[in-house]
This record gives sequence, structure tokens and C-alpha cells, in this order.
Amino acid sequence: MTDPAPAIELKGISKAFGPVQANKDISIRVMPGTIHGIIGENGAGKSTLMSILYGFYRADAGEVWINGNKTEIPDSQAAIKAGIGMVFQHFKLVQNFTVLENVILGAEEGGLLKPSLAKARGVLKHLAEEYELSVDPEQLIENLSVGHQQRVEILKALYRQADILILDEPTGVLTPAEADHLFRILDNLRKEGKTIILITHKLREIMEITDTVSVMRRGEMTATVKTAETSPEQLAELMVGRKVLLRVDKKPAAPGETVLDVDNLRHVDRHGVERLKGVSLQVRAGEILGIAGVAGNGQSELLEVLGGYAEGTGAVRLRGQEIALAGRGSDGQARRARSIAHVPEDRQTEGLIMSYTAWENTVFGYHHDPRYQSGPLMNNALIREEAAGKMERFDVRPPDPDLAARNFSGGNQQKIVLAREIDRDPDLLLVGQPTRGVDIGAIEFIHQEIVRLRDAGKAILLVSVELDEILSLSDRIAVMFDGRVMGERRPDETDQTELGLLMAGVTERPEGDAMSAIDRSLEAKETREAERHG
Amino acid sequence: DPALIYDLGGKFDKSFNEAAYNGAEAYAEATGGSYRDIELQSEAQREQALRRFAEAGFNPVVTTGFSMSSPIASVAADYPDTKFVTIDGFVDPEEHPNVKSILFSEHEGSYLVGMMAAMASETGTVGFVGGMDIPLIRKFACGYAQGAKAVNGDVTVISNMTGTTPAAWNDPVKGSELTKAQISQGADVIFAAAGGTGLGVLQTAADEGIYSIGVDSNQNHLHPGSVLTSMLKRVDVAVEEAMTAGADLETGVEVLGLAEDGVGVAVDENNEDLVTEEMMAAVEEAKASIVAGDTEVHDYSSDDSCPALSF
Amino acid sequence: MPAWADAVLVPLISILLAAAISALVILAIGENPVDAFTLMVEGALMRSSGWGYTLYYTTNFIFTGLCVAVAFHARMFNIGGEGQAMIGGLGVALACLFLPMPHWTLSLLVATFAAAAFGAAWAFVPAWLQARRGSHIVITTIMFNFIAAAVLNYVLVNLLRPAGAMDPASANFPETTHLPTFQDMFAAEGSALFRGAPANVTFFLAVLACIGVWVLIWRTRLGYEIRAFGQSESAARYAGISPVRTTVFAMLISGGLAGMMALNTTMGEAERLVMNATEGAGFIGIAVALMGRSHPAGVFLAALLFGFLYQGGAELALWTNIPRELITVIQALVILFTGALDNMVRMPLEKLFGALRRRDA
Amino acid sequence: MDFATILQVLDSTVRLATPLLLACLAGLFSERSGIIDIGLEGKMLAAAFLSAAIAATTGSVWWGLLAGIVGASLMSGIHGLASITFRGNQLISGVAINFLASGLTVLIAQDWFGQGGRTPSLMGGGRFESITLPLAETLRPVPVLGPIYAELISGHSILVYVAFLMVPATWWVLFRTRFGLRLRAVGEAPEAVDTAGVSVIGLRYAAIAICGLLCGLAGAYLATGLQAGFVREMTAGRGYIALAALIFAKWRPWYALYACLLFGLLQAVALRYQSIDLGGVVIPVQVMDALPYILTVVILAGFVGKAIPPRAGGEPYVKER
Ligand SMILES: Nc1ncnc2c1ncn2[C@@H]1O[C@H](COP(=O)(O)OP(=O)(O)OP(=O)(O)O)[C@@H](O)[C@H]1O
Ligand SMILES: Nc1ncnc2c1ncn2[C@@H]1O[C@H](COP(=O)(O)OP(=O)(O)OP(=O)(O)O)[C@@H](O)[C@H]1O
Ligand SMILES: [Mg+2]
Ligand SMILES: [Mg+2]
Repeated sequence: MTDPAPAIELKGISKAFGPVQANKDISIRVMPGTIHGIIGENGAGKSTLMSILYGFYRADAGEVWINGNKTEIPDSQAAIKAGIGMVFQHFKLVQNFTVLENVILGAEEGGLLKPSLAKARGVLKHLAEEYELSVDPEQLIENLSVGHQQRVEILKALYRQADILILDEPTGVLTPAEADHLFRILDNLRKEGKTIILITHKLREIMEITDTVSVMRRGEMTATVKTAETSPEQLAELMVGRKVLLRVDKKPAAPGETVLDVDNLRHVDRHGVERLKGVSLQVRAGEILGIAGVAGNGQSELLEVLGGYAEGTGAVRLRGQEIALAGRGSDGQARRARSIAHVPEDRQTEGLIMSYTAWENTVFGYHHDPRYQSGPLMNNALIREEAAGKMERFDVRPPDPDLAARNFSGGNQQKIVLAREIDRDPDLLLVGQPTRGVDIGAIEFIHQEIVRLRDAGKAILLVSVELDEILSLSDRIAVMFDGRVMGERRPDETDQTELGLLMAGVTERPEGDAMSAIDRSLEAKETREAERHG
Repeated sequence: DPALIYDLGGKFDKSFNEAAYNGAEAYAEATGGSYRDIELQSEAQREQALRRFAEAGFNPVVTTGFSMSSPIASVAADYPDTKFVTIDGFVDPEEHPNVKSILFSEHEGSYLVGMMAAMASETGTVGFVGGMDIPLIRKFACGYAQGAKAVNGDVTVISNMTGTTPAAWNDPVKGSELTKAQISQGADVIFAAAGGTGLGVLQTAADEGIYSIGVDSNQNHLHPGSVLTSMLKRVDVAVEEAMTAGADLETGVEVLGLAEDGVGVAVDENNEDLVTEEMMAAVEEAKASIVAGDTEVHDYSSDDSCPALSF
Repeated sequence: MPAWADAVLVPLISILLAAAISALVILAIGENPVDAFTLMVEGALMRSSGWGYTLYYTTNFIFTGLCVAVAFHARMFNIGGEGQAMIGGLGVALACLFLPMPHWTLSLLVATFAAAAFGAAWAFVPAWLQARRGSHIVITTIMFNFIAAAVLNYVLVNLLRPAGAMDPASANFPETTHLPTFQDMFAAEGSALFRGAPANVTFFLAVLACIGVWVLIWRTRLGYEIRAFGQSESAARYAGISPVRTTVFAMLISGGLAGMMALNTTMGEAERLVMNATEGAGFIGIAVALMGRSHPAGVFLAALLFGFLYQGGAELALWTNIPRELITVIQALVILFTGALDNMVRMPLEKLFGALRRRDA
Repeated sequence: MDFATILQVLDSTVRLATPLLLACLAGLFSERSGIIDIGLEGKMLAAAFLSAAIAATTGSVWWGLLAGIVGASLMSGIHGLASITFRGNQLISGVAINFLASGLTVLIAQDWFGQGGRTPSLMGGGRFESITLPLAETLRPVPVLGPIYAELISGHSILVYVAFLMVPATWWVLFRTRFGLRLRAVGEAPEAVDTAGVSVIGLRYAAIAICGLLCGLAGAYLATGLQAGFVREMTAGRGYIALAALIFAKWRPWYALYACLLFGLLQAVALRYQSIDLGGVVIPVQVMDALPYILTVVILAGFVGKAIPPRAGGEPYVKER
């Protein structure tokens, strides 16, 4: 008996973007019915390689073999024909289309929409049952959580009857519960004989679900190993080229006086929906308060109101002094003047101006600081000089202040934001999703910096959907659900299950099955929200 | 050789500038001479064209349009040997002895077509469509209204202006709509003094079966049987005469009115069926009376007011 | 591709392409393209008075180009330069007629202030509506162009026109407001240098405006905020940059620059306010800003190019029978090839340089 | 204002709105596909000229119409080449097209007909005649509805009916067909279309072609329907007004109809009532002239709110920087 042909075989793929050699002579084989993981630092070329396989980019050199046949993939049409489906790192969805419209786009039946939509509705229902992939087919994408948007992407691929599914960092934006759910689906798909390529930064996921794993570094494939025969530590080392500490190493906290005191904070968004329904919490000097919660439960709004770019009502006191929540003196600049620093959740649309150079970005939000003025002008020489120093301290690579922000990889972009916010030694640091989409080398560094700031006696409010991150960084954990704080726990006195229940709005340990209680609670919330959005 | 500078409307505006062009062509034909001309594109070119032509030895330099008077006044002294002609403009002859100002009594010609309009009208309502609300156009409208009222004291004169941007002179569609609006208000004869926009007026009048009156050049041939007449402004004659006179051109101010046949009404084979004998007689009588000074047609530009029409 | 090739070679080849197509058009209407181009170059660049006109037009286009460019940095498309310049002209006229100063320097100061203030005021309403009500700035500025024309028409015909004058124009400005032309400044007594040409001190004002805009955009906090806001509104909000304030300020500056164009036409050239003073320079400004990539240096060069085309076109009109519309066509081709089809030149060049580099390596 | 006057003003509204509507829908197709089009003016002008020129030379308005469409489509093709194939700046390309049409039309017309950049006046079969709908005269005596039918609805040229039918047609194509779905998608998220295996370039060229067709109709209507010949710059800024209407309409077909009718109505009213005497105070003609524009601003500020354009509008689709 001979081995079956590999489902995917790439031979000698190379791709350059101008001067950047994103892929260098890469070869890889993936057997049918397996899950193959790809890991690598930010900018290693993972997405590029997969985009070539999907016909989004065209390789400069190299061959693609599908199921033992050499296949030309000049465009995505060809890839779809070859049975390949891909969920991109940045979703390729039309925001103001419904789920159904997105699913049929490019795979319509005939010239009129009606029959296509009718068919897709049926197929989607079927797929939802088969794979637990339920989304409201009539809902607009822009109203969906990222988790649901991702389901739509997977549904798109399945609707096109893909046998090979590529997922590029699918869990980067998912909650642990959603990620678990995704892996159940992937497992089912594998059982059906489908082939899956999974790109992720999370070694836990690699270990949990993949059969084989490849490691990429600087455009090259450095290793391919069987998952069962490797360990996270080894993978991390292969990836970064040095030993990585996979656990946060920190001393017990020594909390001091109360720095931030939030009392009955409320916020109504521009659609008139109340997103914060009376939040109260305190953060003390020298401690990290972690906010856990499923995305969309008001954590973002909490950061936005505290950071000064959304208005709210209630009371917020900094070291006992009231700060304005609306009108004059409530904007981000006023907050910064009060020594509140803020690392926003989304570095690309909030934290950075992507076309600005790194040095320009290192004063973004602090550009009114008199120190950076010389007469009526900005003291660019000084800003640039300081920027070089900050970039060196925060190990931003490349350490070139004149490079535009968009030319840095995600992890390094995040470091630029952190450098700007932490380097000013703020009394209070608000941090949202500090390590989203960041490779493990950078995560280690970012975590160390946050802990270092805490140890310097500063107050830190951390929002993250990564329960691991919350558990390992926080000194206290508050769980938010539906615009309220459901409860507070100490990390050493709680576990993932309890937090998961709180995040689903379940305050007491239910009798019987925990998962079904969570599902019930979440479903109730989604129904409420769907009704709210009409 | 003489030179000719057209105003911003351009050489072929089917009325004023085109009349100047025709005059220049007539000069070339009659004398076998040649001339140079330029269509201005911008305000700054006014002075530039004057200077360049004067420097190159063209004489006289004939210009059309009231806007040229100011540039001529500032240039003329620099070229004392060159004669400048401003048609429709006025330059003080005391100050600038080498400039000839030729003015037309448009109000007198308009008066005559106003009379004809009122006589041809069955509804007792006549219309006027102007290009832009500027004094020159008001002068046309004012003379027209006076003429109409002279025939029929009860006549209603509807006066409309097309717009306020330069597009107002080249918007036949708007001209059309104005015509329809005036027709719906009862007008059955409409006088258009609006450049390219007027073409739309004449067209619509023809389509709707009412009379129109052309302006500046003889526009009777555009829609025979519908264009009642045209208010002639003999810019062509003025240009031809100035060019023929050459360097010997007599300067000073010349006002061309009915008496000098500088303005008038056009009657030709295209409209002879429309113009009744009665009309002709009345027009001739009024003309004689104006020439003799018995009838005075009020000139809007003399005091910026019009007794017969409010703007 | 090396930077110099992108900065020099691409525009150069684009202009040559535009010239080639223009030549075909000239041939098609039965004229000699070589003669025509010679005439244009000689008339616009080989004589001092030619330069005097070229730079006069350049001045206009610098102001309107900067106007569009500043708004672009805040990601706003200000089509209203035309109207803002018209109203700026009104400001100049009022200042010159009713606040005459003993010396032109003072007059220029007052008139500059008036021009900028009037232009800015005309831009304020669209800006405010955009910032507060979300009314699309493109529509409102288009509408304000029409409204400005109506205002100017009314004011000139009914208010500022001297009694009895046929011309819908204001009275001539007093002697002391007349600005020195290049001839006054550079020509010795009796010399023909810049004779009769309308270029005047406002050209230097325009150059200063270029520098000023550069400093504003790249060296001041406001410029930093304008660019940030233009790039990402959400990031601007995060940084505490007020959208309303930034929108309004950017548009005020933009409108002020457009208004200042009137200094050149109204105070510098006509020395009175005429109805048609802007002559579409506001629209040319869009092309100038886009071609200049919204950078003052680029705007300056593009304005110079258009100044050359205008003056060269005037020469063509003077000495040939080529209709003036040909110049419009040539302008269109220049805009098209240098501004919109630049990649048609860049792509093959990039390949060429790529191949060269590979061979070297 | 009596009933007859209202009818006349509305009749005028329909005529004035028609070219705006056609141009507006043209822009809608283009911009929905992500190609911003400020060259509507130029395309209309090119079409107006070519339609009149060919109608004058052949004596057939249908050949004229075809030529008009070809003319506008050529301009569209240039825009497509610049903004789709060569990923140039769409605004610049649009500006260039406006200049190009403004110059070329007069240049060619002068060279061709020697009438100073005009075409000869169109006679008989060279123009679109107005169509009297069936029973228009019979129904006229019916109170209210009769005159509305006979005066307002009947008696326009065929292109007017085409223009109005284009509204539901556009809606249907856009929201009920596969082509429409893809077209809307490519203006919102071209990468989604691309990864779904559909050609972004092909779709955008298709949109641009439809834009050319509709601009062709608009221009032909001006020159051969409303007028009987071409005059330089005869579009007189209508392309810009159509653009304003498009934004006003938030890029939707039915709203486009309302926006164009509104603009048409405001203009018709301003033309009809040029100087109003309000108890001794005469409102000057300039105020009435500017009134449509002032009201537009007021309505925009007061009632319309924020218009969100197609997200990918104006940006060329570039995968590899
Ligand atoms: N469209 C593009 N144009 C130019 N350069 C690109 C493009 N896409 C990626 N690159 C560059 O190619 C390199 C590889 O990028 P790629 O997105 O494949 O990395 P990645 O491994 O997926 O990183 P991450 O973990 O951050 O997603 C990077 O240096 C990136 O800047
Ligand atoms: N129409 C809708 N139907 C169902 N859920 C909706 C709808 N609209 C919004 N939501 C929910 O609201 C959230 C989207 O809002 P938003 O992106 O502002 O979340 P958020 O508060 O910023 O959370 P985070 O930053 O943690 O993602 C999603 O979690 C989604 O489930
Ligand atoms: Mg990636
Ligand atoms: Mg969020």
C-alpha cells in the first residue's frame, strides 16, 4: 500500500514585495485529513504563503500541487475550483451586506439573486446543524461580533465545498469559549477527511489540535515537526531563535493607595444603546486590575470613556479628584494631562497613524506637551531623538524612527504604542488587548513591561479577551457582562471555568452542566441585542 | 494691418462678437487686406493682447465689449501712434486722443422691436430673456419695454435673466425653460438678448409656435417664420469701417443710433410674411420721430433707472 | 526604482506623452505642432514679459492649489475655491475702496487680511455643516460657488458699480493701493523688462504662502492634527483631536488661501473688482493640488506648469488661428498624463529598474 | 398659484430633472463600484456634442443617440484606463475628462462644421420629438387627473420616460441581480470580491461602461431632446449638480430620483418666479437664482444627515504595495 498523495504540496515558493523577500524557496507537504499548524513571528511570511496558495498573490517562483496534481493557481477563482477555502487574518467580508449575501458572493446560481439566496439559506441551515455554525443569515456583518464574522468566513468556504481549509490566525480575536468551539468544528472537519492549515501564535492551540506543525522565520521554513514529538518550549525557540519564557514571572503585588475610583459609570452609544450600566471599580497603585469578559460586553466602552474619547455619566476620580466625563476637559488630551495613559485596543485604527513615521507616532496624543514645542513650531528634532531612545528601550525592530508605522509588523507596532504610553511613567495605565495578534517573543516582552510598571507603583487597568493573559498578569480580576461588573476574583482563587461562567452572566455555580448554562445565558443576550438592532 | 480682439464670449457667439468677425471678414473681402484676431481667455489677456498687437504694429486695434475700455485707458498712452477702438466701451477722448469709443443706442433699436412685439402679440404679454443681470442687458430690456408700452399701454412685459455665472450665456436649456415659463405666463413674443442661451429661446419659441426676436446679428434665418425680427446692432459695419480707415481712423466718441443706422430692425425674406405693413409703418414712424428727437427713448445707462420696467 | 527617477523621470515622460498627443491634435486640426510649441515656449519663457504673465497665472494657481491641498490633508475635498476666491475678491475690493491706506504696503496688509477673512468666512459654513451636521462638503462647496456668483453679481451690479458705468465692476481702486509689478520692482527706467506684465508682489506672497503651508502642515501642532485627522478619524479621537475644530480650522485656512488669490487678480492686476475675476482658477487649483500631491513644492511646480500653459496658450491665440479650446485640450492632456496616468509610465520604468538592479546584483 | 401654473412648473421640473437623473444614475453605477466620477460633466458634454453632430449629419436622431453613447463611453474608457488599469487618481482623471470634453467638443465642432463650435440646428428626424401618450387628449377633460396626465405625464421625449424607467431598473439590477450584488460588493470591499473569485477589474469596467451609456443618454437628451443642437459648454454645470444629487441621495436609486426632482423643482420655481415683489420689497433676481443652491444647503443641513459613501470609493484596488 502506498501513501496517499499529499493534499497540498508547495515546492520552492518565493515571493518578494518590492525589496521585501516575504517567502524564500518554501516547500511544504500536508497530508489529507490532517490539521497542519504554521507558526512564526510577525512578518515571517505566513499570511503571504497562504495567500499564494489561495491565488490572492502570485508567487514569483515555485509550484503548487493539489492532491498529487500540479495546479496553476493564478487567482482565487482557480483556488476555489481546486477545493481550497481560506479564512483571512483580516476578514474579507462586505460589512454592509448580510451574512447570506456574503456567503453567496461569487458563488451565485444564475443571474438573479432570489434563487441563490433561497438555496444558500437552506445550505446554511444545514451547515449550522452539522457543524454548530449558527449565525443569523439575515444579519448585517457590521452588526456581528468578530467571532460570528469568522463563522461567516468559514461558512463561505464550506458553502463552496472546500476540501482544504486555510485559517489565518482565526483565534486572534476570539474568546476562549469561541476558540474551543472553533476547534470542535475543525476536529469535525478533520474527521470528514478535510485538510486544514492553521496559522496561530498560540502554542497551546498548536499542541491541542494540530497533527504536524511548521515553523517560519524571516520568510523561510525553518522546521516541520510532528506535534506529538515536540513541546511548546521547543517550538518557541524554533520560532524566535532563543529561549522564551512562556509564563509571566512576577512578584506578589504591593498595592498602595487607590488611584482610580470609578463609581456608577454609564455610557450610551450613538445608537442609543446603553453599553455601560453602572460600573463601579477601584484600581490601586502597584496593582493590575484585569477585566475579563466576552467581547462586546462594555469593556471597550469602559476604556473609551476612561480614555476620554467617549462620553459618560457617573463619577470617576483620580487620586480622589473628580475628572470630567463629558464636554470640555473630557478629551484624551485632558486625560493625558492628568497622567492617564492609554494603550487602545486597536493599534491600527486608534493607537497609530499608519502613514506617520514612528517618531511622529511616539508623541501622538502628547503633541501638546510644551516640551515638544519650540515657539509656535513642534520641536521635531527633539521628538525624533527621544523616539530613537524609546524604540531602543522597547526593542522595536527595525529601530528606525523614520519608517512609517504601517511598515512595522503588528508586534512592533504594538511596541511603539507601548513605548509611547509607558515611557511617560503614567500614574494610571489603561491597556486594551495588549497582545492581540502579537507573536510570543513580543508577548513576553510586553508582559514584562506591564509588570515592571506595576512594580514601579503604578495603577494598571487591563482589558483582554485572553483569559490566559488575564489570569497570569492580573492581581485582581473583574468580570464584565452586559455592561456590568459581575464580580471580582483573585487569580489564585479562581479558575477558567468560574470566570467563564461569570463572563456569561452566570453568578452562581449551576447544578449540572456548566456549558449549557453558559449557552442559555449567551443566547438570551444575543437575542436581546438582535432585537435592539432591529 | 488692423487687429481685432473679441470679448470673452468668443468669436462665434452667434451675435455680438460674431458680428465683429463678420465685419472684419467683410473688410478683408472688400479691400483684400488681412487682419489678426484673438479670442480672449482671461481678464489679464486684455491688456496683454492690446500691448502685443500695438507693439507688433497693428493699427488700429479694434476691441469689442465694454470690459475693454478700462484696459485701453491704461494702455493707450504707452502707444500714442496706435489707434484703439472700443466698441461698447467708453474712454475719455480728452485724456486719450488715440482712442475711439463706439457706442450703440441699443435702447433705440430695442424700442423698435418692442413696438413690433407688442403689435404682434395677441395676448398682450411680451417677454424678454437676458443673459445676465448687467447694465447692458438692462439697457436692452428697458428700451424694449418702452417700445412695447408705447404701442399698448396695457402690455405686460415679463423680463427674466438666465443666471449669475458665465454659464448663463451658454445655457440654451435654461433659455428654453425660461421661454416656456414665459409662455405659460401668457407671453407670445419673446426677445432674447442672451448669447448662446438665446438660441434656446429662439428654438423653443419656434417649437411652441410663438414669435421670438433675435439680437445683435440678423438671426431671422435661424427659424424662418418664427423669428419675428432681430434687433440689429451694426457692430459689423462699425468694425469694417474702423478697419478700412486704418491708421487714419478718426478718434473720439461715436454714438451709433437709429439716425446713423447703427441699430435697427432686420427685415428679410425670412420674416417678411410676419411683419405686417401696419407694423412697418409704425416702426418707420417711430424711427423718424426718434431721429428727429421728438420721441425720447430712455437710456438705462444714463441714470441706472428704467421707467418702464423694474429690475 | 530610485527616488530621483520617480520624482523627475516619471513626470517628465508623462509631460512628453501629453505633448505628443497634443501634437497629434494640433496636426489633426491642420496646424503645425512644432511651430505651435515653439511659439508657446518663446512667448511664455523666452521673454521677460512672458515670464511676467506666466508668473501672474502661477500666483493664482498657487493660492487655489494650496487651498485644495490644505483641505485634502484633512481629507476634505474643497471644490469651493472658486467661490471663496470670489468672495475674497469682494473683501479686497471693500478694503481697497473704503480703507485706503497711505502706502501700498499697508494696503496690502489690510487687503490680505480682508481677502483671507472673507474667503475663510465663505468656507466656514460648509466646514461647520460638515463637522456638525455631516453635510457632505463636496455638495455644500459646489452650492456655495453658485451662491458666491450670485452675491458678487448682485453687489457689483447694484452696489459697487459706479453710477452710469456699463461694466459690472467696482470703481478703480485708489492710487495708493496699487501694488508694484515686476516692472516697477525690477526694471530700470526705460527698460523693457517685464513691461506691461501683470506679475506683482503677490507672487512673493504666494511663495511665502507655500512656505507657510509647508510649515503649518509639517511643523506645527495644528498641521500634525490636520494630517492625523485626515488619515484616521478614529485615531484622532483617541488622541483627543477634536474633529469639529480640526475640520473648521483646516477649511478656514483653505478658504483664506483661496481668498488671497483675489489679491493678485483684483488688487494686483485689474485694480478694481470685476465679475469674472476668478476665471475658473478655483477649479484649476484642484488639478494643481492633485498633481502636486498636496505638497507645497509640488503645488508650486504644478502651478508653474499651468501658468506656462496659460501664457503659452495666449501666445498661440495671438499669433495663430488655433482656437483657444486647443489650450484647454492640452491642459486636459497634461492633467491626465501627469496626474492620472502616471502609473502608465511608472510601471514599465519600475520593471526596467528592477531588471537593471537584478543584472547588477 | 393656480393649478395650471403648478402643472407647468412640474412639467418644467421633469424636463430639468431628466438630464440630472440620467447623469446621477450614471454616477451611481460608477461610484457604487468604487470609482469616483467627477467627470460626469465632461461625459455629458461629449455625448451632447457627438449626438448632435451625428444627428445633424445623418438626419437621424437614433444614430445621434448611438454616437452620443459612444462618445460618453470613450470618455468613460479613459477614466477606466486611468483609474482601474493604471490605478491612477480618480479625482484627477475626472477633472481631466471635464477639461478634455470642454476643449475637444468645441475644437472638433469648429473643425467639422465651421460654425464656431456649434453644430447646425437639428431639423425633423434629427431631434427627439415629444411623445403624446395614448388617450392624452381624450382624458384631458377629466378634472385634475386629466390635465396631469395630458400635460405632465404625456408630452415628453422618449428619453424622459427612459430616464424615469431607469430608476426602478437601476434598483432592480443593483439589489436583485447577481451583477448588482457583485457591483455593490466591489465598491465596498474589493478584496472580498477578489477572494470570492470574481474579477474586480472586470466589474469596475462594467460599471464604468454603464456609466458611459447613461451619460450618453443624458448628453443626447440635452442636445437632441431639449435642444436642437450643440452649443459649447451646454451642460452648464449639470454634471456637478448631478454629483451633488448623488451624494444627497446617498448613492441610492430611488433617493436619486427624489434628489434630482428636488433640484429640478427648485430650478423650475426659480425660473418661474424670478423677481418676487413682497409688499414693496423686490427680491432681486440674484436671490432667486441662488435660491435652489441655498435651499439645497438648508435641506442638506437640516434633514439629510451624514452620507456614507461606498467604502472603497476613490481607492484603486492594490494588493501588493
Ligand atoms: N501586500 C503587501 N505588500 C507589500 N509587502 C507586504 C504585503 N503583505 C505582506 N508584506 C510584507 O511581507 C512580509 C510578510 O508578511 P506576512 O503578512 O506574510 O507575515 P505574517 O507571517 O503573516 O505576519 P503576522 O503574524 O503579523 O500576520 C512582511 O514583511 C510584510 O510587511
Ligand atoms: N445586531 C446585532 N445583533 C447581535 N449582536 C450584536 C449586534 N450588534 C452588535 N452586537 C454585539 O455587540 C458587539 C459589537 O460591538 P462592539 O464591537 O462595539 O463591541 P465592544 O464593546 O467594542 O467589544 P470588544 O472591544 O471587546 O470587541 C458584538 O459583541 C456583538 O455581539
Ligand atoms: Mg499574517
Ligand atoms: Mg470594540
